[in-house]
Amino acid sequence: MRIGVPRETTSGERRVALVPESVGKLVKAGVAVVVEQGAGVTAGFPDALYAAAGATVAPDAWSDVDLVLKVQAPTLSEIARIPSGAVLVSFLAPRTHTEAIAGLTARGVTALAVELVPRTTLAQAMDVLSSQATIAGYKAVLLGAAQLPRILPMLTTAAGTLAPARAFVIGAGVAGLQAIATTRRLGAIVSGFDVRSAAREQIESLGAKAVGKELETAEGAGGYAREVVADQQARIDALLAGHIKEQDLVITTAQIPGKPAPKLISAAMVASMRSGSVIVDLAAETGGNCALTRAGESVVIGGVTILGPVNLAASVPGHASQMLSRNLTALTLRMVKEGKLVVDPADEILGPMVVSGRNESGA
Amino acid sequence: MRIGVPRETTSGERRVALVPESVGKLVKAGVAVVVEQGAGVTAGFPDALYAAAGATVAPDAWSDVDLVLKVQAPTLSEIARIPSGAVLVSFLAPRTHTEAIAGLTARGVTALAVELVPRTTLAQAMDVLSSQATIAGYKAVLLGAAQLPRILPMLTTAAGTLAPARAFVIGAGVAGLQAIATTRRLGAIVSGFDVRSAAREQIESLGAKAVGKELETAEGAGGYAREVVADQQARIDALLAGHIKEQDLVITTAQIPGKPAPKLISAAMVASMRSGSVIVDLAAETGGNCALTRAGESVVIGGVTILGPVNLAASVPGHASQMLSRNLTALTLRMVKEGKLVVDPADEILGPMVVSGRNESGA
Amino acid sequence: MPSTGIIELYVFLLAGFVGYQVITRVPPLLHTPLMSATNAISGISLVGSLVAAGADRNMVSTILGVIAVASATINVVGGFLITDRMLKMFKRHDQPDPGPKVG
Amino acid sequence: MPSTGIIELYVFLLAGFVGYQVITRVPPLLHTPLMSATNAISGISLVGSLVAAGADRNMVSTILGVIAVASATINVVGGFLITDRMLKMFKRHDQPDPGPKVG
Amino acid sequence: MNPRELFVQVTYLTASVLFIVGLRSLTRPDQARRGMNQAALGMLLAICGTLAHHEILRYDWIIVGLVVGTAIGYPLGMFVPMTAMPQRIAISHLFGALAATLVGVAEYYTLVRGPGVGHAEMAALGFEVLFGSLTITGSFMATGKLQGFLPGRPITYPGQNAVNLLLFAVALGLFGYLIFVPGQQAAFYTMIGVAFCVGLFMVMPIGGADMPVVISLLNSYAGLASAATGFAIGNNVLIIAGALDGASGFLLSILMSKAMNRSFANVLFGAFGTPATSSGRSSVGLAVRSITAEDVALQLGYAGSVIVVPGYGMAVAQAQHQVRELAEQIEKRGGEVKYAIHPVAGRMPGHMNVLLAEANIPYDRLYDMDEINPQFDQADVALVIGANDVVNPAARSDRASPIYGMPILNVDRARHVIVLKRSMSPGFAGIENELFYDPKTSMLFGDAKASLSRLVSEVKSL
Amino acid sequence: MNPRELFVQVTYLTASVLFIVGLRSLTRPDQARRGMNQAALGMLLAICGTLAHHEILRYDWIIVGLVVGTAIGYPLGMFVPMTAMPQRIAISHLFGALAATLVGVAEYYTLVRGPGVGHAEMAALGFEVLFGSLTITGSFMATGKLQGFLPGRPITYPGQNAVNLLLFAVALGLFGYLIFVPGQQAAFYTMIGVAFCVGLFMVMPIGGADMPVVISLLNSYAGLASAATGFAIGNNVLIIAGALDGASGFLLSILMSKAMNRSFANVLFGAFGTPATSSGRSSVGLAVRSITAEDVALQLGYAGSVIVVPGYGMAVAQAQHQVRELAEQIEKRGGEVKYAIHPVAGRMPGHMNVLLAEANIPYDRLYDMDEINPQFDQADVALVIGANDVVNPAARSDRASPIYGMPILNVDRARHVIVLKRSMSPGFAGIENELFYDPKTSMLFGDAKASLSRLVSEVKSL
Ligand SMILES: NC(=O)c1ccc[n+]([C@@H]2O[C@H](COP(=O)([O-])OP(=O)(O)OC[C@H]3O[C@@H](n4cnc5c(N)ncnc54)[C@H](OP(=O)(O)O)[C@@H]3O)[C@@H](O)[C@H]2O)c1
Ligand SMILES: NC(=O)c1ccc[n+]([C@@H]2O[C@H](COP(=O)([O-])OP(=O)(O)OC[C@H]3O[C@@H](n4cnc5c(N)ncnc54)[C@H](OP(=O)(O)O)[C@@H]3O)[C@@H](O)[C@H]2O)c1
Ligand SMILES: NC(=O)c1ccc[n+]([C@@H]2O[C@H](COP(=O)([O-])OP(=O)(O)OC[C@H]3O[C@@H](n4cnc5c(N)ncnc54)[C@H](O)[C@@H]3O)[C@@H](O)[C@H]2O)c1
Ligand SMILES: NC(=O)c1ccc[n+]([C@@H]2O[C@H](COP(=O)([O-])OP(=O)(O)OC[C@H]3O[C@@H](n4cnc5c(N)ncnc54)[C@H](O)[C@@H]3O)[C@@H](O)[C@H]2O)c1
Repeated sequence: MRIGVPRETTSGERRVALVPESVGKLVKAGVAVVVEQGAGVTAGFPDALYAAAGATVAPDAWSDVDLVLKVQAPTLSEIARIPSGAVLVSFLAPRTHTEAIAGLTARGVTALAVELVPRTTLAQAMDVLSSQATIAGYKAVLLGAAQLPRILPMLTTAAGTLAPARAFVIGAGVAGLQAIATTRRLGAIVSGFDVRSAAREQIESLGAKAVGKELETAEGAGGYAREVVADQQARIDALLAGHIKEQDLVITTAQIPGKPAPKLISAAMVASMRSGSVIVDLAAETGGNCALTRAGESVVIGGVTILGPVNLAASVPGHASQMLSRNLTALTLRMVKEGKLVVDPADEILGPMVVSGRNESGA
Repeated sequence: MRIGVPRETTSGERRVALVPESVGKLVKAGVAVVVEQGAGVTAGFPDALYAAAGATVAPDAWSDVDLVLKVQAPTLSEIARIPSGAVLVSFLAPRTHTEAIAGLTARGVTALAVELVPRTTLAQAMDVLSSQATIAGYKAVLLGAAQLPRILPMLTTAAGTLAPARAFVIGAGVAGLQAIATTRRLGAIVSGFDVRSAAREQIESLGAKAVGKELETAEGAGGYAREVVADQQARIDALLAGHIKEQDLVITTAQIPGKPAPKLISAAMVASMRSGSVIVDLAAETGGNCALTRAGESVVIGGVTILGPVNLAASVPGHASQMLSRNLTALTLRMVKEGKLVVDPADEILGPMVVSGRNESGA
Repeated sequence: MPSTGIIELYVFLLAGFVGYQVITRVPPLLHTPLMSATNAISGISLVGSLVAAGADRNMVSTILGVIAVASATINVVGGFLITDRMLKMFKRHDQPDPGPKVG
Repeated sequence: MPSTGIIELYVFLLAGFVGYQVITRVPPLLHTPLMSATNAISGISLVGSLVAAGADRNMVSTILGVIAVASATINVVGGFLITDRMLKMFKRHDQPDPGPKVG
Repeated sequence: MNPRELFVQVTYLTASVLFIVGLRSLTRPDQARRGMNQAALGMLLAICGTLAHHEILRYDWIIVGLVVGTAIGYPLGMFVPMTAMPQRIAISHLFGALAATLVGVAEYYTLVRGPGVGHAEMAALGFEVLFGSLTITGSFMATGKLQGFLPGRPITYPGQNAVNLLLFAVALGLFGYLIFVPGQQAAFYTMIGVAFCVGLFMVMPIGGADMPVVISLLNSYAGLASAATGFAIGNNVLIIAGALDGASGFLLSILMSKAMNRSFANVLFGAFGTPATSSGRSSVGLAVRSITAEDVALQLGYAGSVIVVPGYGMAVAQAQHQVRELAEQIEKRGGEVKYAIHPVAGRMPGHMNVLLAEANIPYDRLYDMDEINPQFDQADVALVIGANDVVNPAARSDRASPIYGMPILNVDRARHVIVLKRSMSPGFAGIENELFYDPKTSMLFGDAKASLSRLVSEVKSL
Repeated sequence: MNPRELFVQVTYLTASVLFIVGLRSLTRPDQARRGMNQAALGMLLAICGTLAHHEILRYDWIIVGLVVGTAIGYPLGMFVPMTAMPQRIAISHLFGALAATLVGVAEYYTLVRGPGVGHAEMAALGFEVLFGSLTITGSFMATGKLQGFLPGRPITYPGQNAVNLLLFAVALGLFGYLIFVPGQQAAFYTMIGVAFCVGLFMVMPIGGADMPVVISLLNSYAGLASAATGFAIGNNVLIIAGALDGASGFLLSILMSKAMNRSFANVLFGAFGTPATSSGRSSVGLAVRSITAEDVALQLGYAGSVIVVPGYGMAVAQAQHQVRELAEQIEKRGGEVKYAIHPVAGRMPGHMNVLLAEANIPYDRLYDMDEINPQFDQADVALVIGANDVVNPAARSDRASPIYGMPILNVDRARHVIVLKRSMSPGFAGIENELFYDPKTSMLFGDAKASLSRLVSEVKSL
């Protein structure tokens, strides 16, 4: 069987689906890999490394492959290039991207949306959400810190004591926890908030302060949160309003699967913040946790900067690709049974990820 | 006596010479302070705070003052606004900025160049070089880290282990040490190099590795370094060539007072670095420690990004202004003798800073 | 001047005190060796048995003495040997470092 | 059966051993109180002096004994008092927290 | 004092000192062996001294006794497996007590037929045979139960305690009577008989698990009997050795009963074993072995290589700094410490890295799963700190487990496994962990930070 | 044994136990007072017991002695200032030795005139008076030198050691002779005279600084004399108390001589004081007080509030983690720890912050100079860790100093100041620091990390 790794064409996407190290692993497992010329360059992996690892570097990585590994969902024209009957694994945003899914189904392509990976212990090696959120959480702190008119750590110097910055992370999922860890590394006074009780304990397990521990929780299925009800929301609002106005750096990551991101920071809360404060809204892509967030833009209102970065992981392409590539390799190896590609719909991990196409494919 | 604090007009300069807190201190000491409208806004200090601290906020902070406190050297037109016989304290770059100095002398202004502050224990409270370099060293790391295609800390995750980044700081003065501290906080494997033996010990006092400890030192006067001789330079080159090619992030801060910055990183060394590596050259303003640095620009050569930021402290205007303001306040209070402004040329701290004008001024 | 009995009481008390002080400082992992060590030392009743067996006072005394000597000897010989075996296990193993390191 | 002198030797040795074990565990800052404490305890020679002074054996013995009683009493009384004064200094001071904290 | 007497006394004195020094050496595992050799030398001296004793007239019987004793003692010392240690010690108490009792009886027999028995002598002799005989039967019962030739389960009946107390009172009454009327031979031998019964009945109601406490107490009794022998025949070395034994056995039984959560009175008055056993047992019927911090410290302090496996529990306890402290202590003692970082340990990617970096643990001590797994074989101790799922062997072996197939850290390949956690609760995956029931595994229960702090002090004070 | 005799023996036995228990209590500062009360009770018992002794026939003289002794002892105990402690202890050795010697002489006098002196008795008596008398004059010399009524400086002359040894040999020779011929009264009294000289000459060459070692040794001698008295009059409580004393004095003198870097032989054979004194003295002629880790630990362990002043030395030693460990220990014991951060401590702005944050010390424990300076007054201990310039009082007082006018941390306002550094070398500014010569200051020399590690263990084991 053959795997195709096309070059990403989405603007700003610097990651690549497989890094040379993973190619080596797959080749050893008896799988042929075709990598499109220049696919890894933006992530820091020149073609030569791929060739050295055993891949075929070719201008075309679409034709004649059994499995296409990509980062971003293929465009309609790219979909047309996928051999019918092949398998596609990539981010697909299936809930919003219905057109593409329809296209894939039409072409008889078995498409697996990586964002649907179950969040179980066993699936962790394939969990692209976790791996990319890790990078995003880290990078969000760097962006926010660079934007601040102050430094994060406390310093006592001959020119006075610089007070430590106060950082607040809303939503302590994977990205949020990493943001907490990174702001703590940089010396800020860090607090965090989440609606899941496990997440509250996890905030403290990083040495940060969990606020709002007295508030009710809102746990959904599969370790995710669910939407909160109105009066609960009021209590959360009150808590956040009081806490946010003292913060220098706020990083929000709250998400609810399949729903727009909860609106947690109102314009009034923003107005209550000190001039120079910064909000980094990692939920910008799904509408933002802050009412004033504009995805992909930086907004300054009343001296408060609101960053709404999209696809942050792509801005750390080397490590992000490395992790993604490991995830996709684990996924691929799970599909390969005796040299053949088998997507078993009953598989506890693969099954839930399939969003289109037939049930089995052999090559 | 009256102090004037004009708004900075140099582009990119977001700092202000006095922050409201210091105004309060000076007012308490019996000194009047005039602050130009909007002088502190870019640093996060609106006029209202100045007024509250006891300053007069006026459209003009030049006329009728005995002392002008500024950040950047005044332009020729600004010099014309300084009352003759008054005192000016600001960065002046006296060695290169001879035209301005001449103008000041012509106007009979006693000008103190803050960059000439003696680097003694006693003068530390007035040491703007140290305070601004602290900020610059910190910020350089954030810039470099944000540019890297990888994260700095080591992380063992379900998607493989991300190796920690290797960071290397050349020149362990104030900025260099702060850069070392900050890269270490972020989890990189940090090494440092300096030609002064005290600096080598100081690198280790931050838990980083000092490389090239076996090389001869080149200590100058006043705690500064001096230029190195040719064969010594060759040994340094060899050391750096070997070490740099394994680094992900290089931050250079090497300076020699009154001389262009030593060229330490050659184009060949840059070429030897891995694609995706980043160099942040804090010596860009004085020519750069890297042969390829362009001040104020970001250069990408062979996948290696070379940042040549200028006036980095101004990009963290809040804390930078706070420290600068404390320094200038300490300096001012040293000049005030019984309500009068006295610049004693024999003073061990003030004396060396005077670059123009008469010897005494009373108000 | 007190009788020998009284002074021996002092000896007993002081020895008990010494024992107490020493034993409280023995770490729990050595409690088993300690038990077998005190056991071996309690073989000191051999001293009394030897006199009983060898004083040739009467047949009963001699016979009982001989059995006592045998019993006590078992404790002395067996006790010290087994204590030693146990204590051997507390030697340090100085073994080479296996495997590579990550950097 | 050994003479009383021999048994007393055991007492001496065991007591010395106890003393050694106890004293090695006294922390250095308490060495001064320790010195004055052992000094007070050494006033026990009062016991011998009392016999010399009160046994009414001859004039010399009585006079020497009385001086000895006085000397030993000085040690007992003075020694315990001063040890107690010293040890009083090791009480904890539980005082309120002065001043504000930086945040 | 004639030279021979002097020789005897010098050997006794030296032996006494050597015994004390020898026992003292047991406070430090690395000096313990040398110390025990000194004690053995002391024993030899005491024996030689005694052989030179003026009262000893013929050596033939003595030699018989010595030879027989050595012939039995040598195999008992050399070949008994370590696992049979408890019964081995119990039977040796039997021999010790037997020797003391027989000497007592011989002494009484001789005196009563000759010069008569003094009151003080009777007190010593009575004490000797009383404690000696109850130790004989008590040790016999203990040996039998442990070795399995007697039923191991507790044998109880109503009013048992009352009966035991009554018997003991009778024995004491006879003893008291004898002190006043030392010549009453019938009373003397009856007392021995009653004491035999006391020993039997005392140990009867006790189950196998509580035996170590009993053995220790018997040790103490045997020691007291020896000391009494010393008083009876005026021998200081016997008094000293007996007192050492008595104190040691007594103290150990207190310490052990504490470790088993029993009151001391409970131990002294022999009502052991009656309440339901409280030892931890899992739903699958396997036993969990809980361990004290001291014992863990000793294992770590003398380990050549230790692999630390941190998990979410370390994060919850924020124990990272204590982990480093402990590692420093181990390294100072020459041990090597590595950290095994499982990919999904903790609750976020790199969770362990963040914390260990905060504690300044050098990166080159951190090993990821693939690197470290082959190294567990050579590790003396795997120290699992608040990790659970990532060391759950079910992932390897139990196809039904929700984590079946996840690669785990092979801690169970290490020589010893020590797990620090607060309870038997499961981890994130919510499943039980067989590792905790592995015979190699010892559990140190408690908050990881607190446990580690204790370990640091303990290792320091080794 | 008649009831009176029994009473005496019981009191003696109880007293012995109480003495041991009392001394043992000194291992824990918080139990020490109670323990000493127990010892005092023991003393009372022993006295009462003795007064009931059958040999005592008249009480009038005894009462005189007791009253006189109490009259002198009470003020000596209650009003002597703590600073005069050394001479106070020295003079009490004089009294103790005097009592022992006089009892010995009285006993000899009585025996020689009556039943005659046995060899064993002579050995005990001789030992008693020999050690007693040299302790008398030795203590007298020590008291005089310390109190100042004799010249404090060492008095030396060529061949001094030979003379001293010779004198001692003569005394020993006489003692040996007496054991064989106990009746030789002339020899007895000559021996006393020679012993007096030995005591005098032994202490003569010793300077004031070395006196504590001598005093301790004399303590040991006085104890041995007491024990000898016990042997002479067959009194166990004397033997035990004397042995405790002897052991304690001996051990203390070894410990002290170690602390002063002298060999034990040097101490035993009295050749003290001859080499040039090595105690630290600054160029300005002030003395530096070096301190042991144990003592620092005790001060910290019992301090209510400690202010830590870190400096560049902490950074060089990378001791930040150990600082936190120590603080945790102090806090666990109920003390409060604050950190005083001087603006220019270290070598870069915020140097201390970076390191303390790395060690996870909470920000709210860090105080900057203006906040903390008023709090030093109430601090029990200021712990200066590798800081120098930032605590140099010259900045406040010495107009000529290059750092004059720089605000500093007022550590010298704290009750005690402890400085951890490696040597007396100056800091960055290259100037001497008077703080180190302050009588309040104690220096703990050594690498800060190593020193702190030791302190952590020591505080833990308090
Ligand atoms: N790394 C990730 O990205 C990630 C993300 C989400 C989920 N997970 C999952 O989390 C699990 C991680 O495994 P793990 O072994 O690290 O943790 P774990 O299996 O969750 O076990 C943690 C153990 O720590 C103990 N513990 C908790 N607090 C403690 C304290 N204060 N002191 C001592 N022990 C304490 C708990 O037992 P007691 O209550 O008895 O003390 C618990 O059994 C895996 O199942 C993984 O799939 C990982
Ligand atoms: N903060 C800044 O920005 C900055 C920048 C440059 C210069 N300075 C200057 O640096 C000085 C800072 O004062 P400071 O009190 O922090 O330091 P300091 O005055 O330089 O004194 C540091 C002391 O630490 C001791 N030390 C060094 N290594 C040690 C070790 N391993 N263990 C224990 N002690 C050790 C040294 O004594 P031993 O050798 O005897 O051990 C030394 O006396 C000021 O004079 C300041 O002006 C500060
Ligand atoms: N089993 C595994 O091994 C594994 C691996 C990775 C992640 N997970 C779990 O998956 C779950 C989701 O992680 P994720 O990072 O993808 O989450 P996510 O991106 O869906 O959400 C981010 C966080 O926002 C929080 N949130 C939602 N609404 C909120 C509100 N109104 N206010 C505050 N916070 C709000 C959520 O609780 C969550 O913690 C977590 O439970 C995580 O532990 C499990
Ligand atoms: N006395 C005080 O309290 C005080 C306060 C602040 C700074 N200082 C001292 O002032 C001095 C200068 O500090 P700075 O940060 O302004 O220095 P700087 O900016 O002049 O130079 C930065 C560093 O580059 C180094 N350097 C020069 N040439 C080099 C080469 N060829 N290779 C490698 N490194 C080279 C220098 O040694 C210096 O450490 C330092 O000694 C510092 O400790 C003293």
